[in-house]
Amino acid sequence: MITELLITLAKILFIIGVTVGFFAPILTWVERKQSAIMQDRIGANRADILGFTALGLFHAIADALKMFTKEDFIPEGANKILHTLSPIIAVIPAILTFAVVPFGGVYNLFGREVNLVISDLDVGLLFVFAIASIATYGYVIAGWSSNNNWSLLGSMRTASQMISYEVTMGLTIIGVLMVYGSMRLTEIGAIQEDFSRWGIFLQPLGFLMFLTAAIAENKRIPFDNPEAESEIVAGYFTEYSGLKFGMFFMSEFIEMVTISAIVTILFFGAWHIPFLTTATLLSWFEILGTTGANLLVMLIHVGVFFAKVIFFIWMQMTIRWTLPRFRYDQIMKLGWKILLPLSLTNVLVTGIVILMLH
Amino acid sequence: MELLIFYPLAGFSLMLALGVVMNKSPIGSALCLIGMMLGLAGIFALQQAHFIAILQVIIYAGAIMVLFMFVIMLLNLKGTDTKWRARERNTLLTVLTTFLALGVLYKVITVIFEFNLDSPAKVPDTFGTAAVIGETLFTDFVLPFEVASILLLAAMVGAVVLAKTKLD
Amino acid sequence: MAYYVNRNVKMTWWERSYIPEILRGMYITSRHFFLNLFGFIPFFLGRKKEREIFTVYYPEEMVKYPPAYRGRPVLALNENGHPACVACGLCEIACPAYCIHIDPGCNSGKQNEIERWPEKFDIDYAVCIFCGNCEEACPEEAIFMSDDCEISMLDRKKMRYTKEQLLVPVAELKDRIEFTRKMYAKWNY
Amino acid sequence: MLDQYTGVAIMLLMAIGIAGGMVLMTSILGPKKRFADKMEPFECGESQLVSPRQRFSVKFYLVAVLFVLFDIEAVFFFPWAILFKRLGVFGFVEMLLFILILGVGLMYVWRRGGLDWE
Repeated sequence: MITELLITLAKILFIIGVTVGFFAPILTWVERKQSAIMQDRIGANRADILGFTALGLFHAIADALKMFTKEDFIPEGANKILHTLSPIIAVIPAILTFAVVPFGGVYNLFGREVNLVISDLDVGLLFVFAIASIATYGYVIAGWSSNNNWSLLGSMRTASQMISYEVTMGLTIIGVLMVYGSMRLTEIGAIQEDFSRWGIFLQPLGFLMFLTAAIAENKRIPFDNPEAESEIVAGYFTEYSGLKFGMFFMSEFIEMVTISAIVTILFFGAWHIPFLTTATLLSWFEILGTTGANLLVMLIHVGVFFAKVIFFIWMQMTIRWTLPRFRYDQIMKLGWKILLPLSLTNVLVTGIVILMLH
Repeated sequence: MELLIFYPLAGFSLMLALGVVMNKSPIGSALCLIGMMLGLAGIFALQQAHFIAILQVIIYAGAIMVLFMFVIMLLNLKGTDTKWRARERNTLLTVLTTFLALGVLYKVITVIFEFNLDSPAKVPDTFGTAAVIGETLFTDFVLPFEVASILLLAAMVGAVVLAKTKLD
Repeated sequence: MAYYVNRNVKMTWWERSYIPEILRGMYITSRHFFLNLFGFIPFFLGRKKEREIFTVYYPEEMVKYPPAYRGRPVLALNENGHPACVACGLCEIACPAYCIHIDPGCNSGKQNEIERWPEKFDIDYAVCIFCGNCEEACPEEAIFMSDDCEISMLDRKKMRYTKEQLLVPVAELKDRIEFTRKMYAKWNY
Repeated sequence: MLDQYTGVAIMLLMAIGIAGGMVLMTSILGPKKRFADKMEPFECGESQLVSPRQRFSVKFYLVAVLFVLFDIEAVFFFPWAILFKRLGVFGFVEMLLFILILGVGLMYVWRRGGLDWE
């Protein structure tokens, strides 16, 4: 019992360390640096410690320090409690989603089965959606409580965009669930050990639609109408400063990692390397003993998983710096009139194909 | 062990439920209601109803409360409205709700005493999972399932008729 | 040179899905990304790196501004080491932002070289709008817009430049002087 | 069965701790300088002309209602999808009916302009 708890705790600390401690600060740097490289600029490289700039990596530290020491500003007429509460409501779901995301398979370490997921829930994928639906409140309340016209416009846009794409996001992965017959993310990952059963081959349309809906749900460019700087200043977080402002960004970046992880698990073979089953890998390192081989394979799998995640983060960044922002009615049209009927059709077509094959 | 988790959760839910009624500002009430729904979902999960717990979060806390939030934000009720205050002293309503609450409490207490609490029912490991619920829903309860779709259709038509009617 | 965009193009179903265009756009941006990211490899292999990009890495690299650029106004210091300015005050009047302040110095009869010169000549760059009216108004070719635009600083008081800070030898302003002669001659000043 | 939620519970507590700690830190560490002009809500340098506490267009409400309805529909899909191979043709026809009935609803909403944004 105690060992189980300790293992769970270690996994939680690892995940929180990776998301909050590594990805969230690093992605602020990546976003600037990648856009700079893409647009033939040098980009962030001014912050230095003793003249040493480390490619501008210290900007992440400088940003964090600056945000901590900024004034916590609450405008007049704003609801103080809700204004303070909303960034908390926005961040918690972003972190909590990772509780069901597996980052490796099951390994036999020191005579004990270690499953590299914090909570192996039976309703894993639904848990992700449930948590995502709670995240809406953080943004809506943020705009509403600020007593600012821009914020209110932003929060109305956020609310209708997020709820529209929540439905679509749910319906686009029905096809995947039909193919794999499970909602448990660990099971879906384990099935994809077989390269021919990767989700991208079985559900290419589902992948495209899910990625679109997920980016829209995360409110990133090209779907960043809720925070459109050039239209409504910064939308729902116009009146936020300091770390409260940073927390909205943090949740956006963590959600980006979440999306990449879910896409990897559902469509790109999770932690598996194509054509290399876990058994093959284990047989290669047989000399190291059971625990040693398992440990090595575990490290390889976690590395592969995060490499895939990083690839999808890179892809989202590329999309963000390539495509212009959609108009508001275009976003709603895409969600309700194109993705929704298309995903229903996808469900029917998948059903027919599966029935024919059986 | 289960009781150790149940009582804080139940207390949390009850406190938030009280918060819904006592709160002066409508949006505060709505937030309390969301918190209560989440607490309820926790209790469902404790009773091994995993699928229902998740549905509680998705449908009630995630969807229906968004609707409530929209209504509050659209109407933008002020925290201390004069009409709102006037309702506080409606004696008939107070008496009626008190009787109703007492009736419900009586029923709850009698139901509790009917059950034998010493030996809780044993449930299989798969109890409450999505697969098991789906199995019953799509074989034994096909007709209610299809009727539900017609109900949803009616609601959809109703919403559009209400929202799209031109007043002039 | 106006050209018209035909907005009535009938797009095929595949084009209307925008997927090929999105992929094309992403191809272009990611090509730039990888070229710039790994473009230094030929440099290590002994080949000279050829940059195909237009941007300039600003603080390390500077561009030469064209002579028509209007940077901060400066005073010309002629070959004899005197300011060319005669303190006539035309630029002070022409200035729409009132940022020029001149105290004229008079010839007491002893100096034969110059008749009038500015005792004090201040320009407050915190106020200046870089319109170039002073240059246009100057009858003596004494005040010129330079190509220097890096005048940001933390203290507003320090942005008020005195005569000594403003003086720049004529030789450095040759391009601009020629440009103004051409421009203002054309307009028959 | 219960212990699978332990991780979620610990993670929730940790997330609350992180988020709450961040808000606390920023409110303690930052300077506090209040004056009237600064505390005004941002409106591009102008004073606020209209209060944001106004009634909003009803079309946002329609989106919310449609969202609730479709969310309930989507929830029915999930258990069906994971059981699809076991239910076979019967399950498919069942869901076809469901989708058709809701498709009629969607078409009605579409034709009445419920999904249009100007």
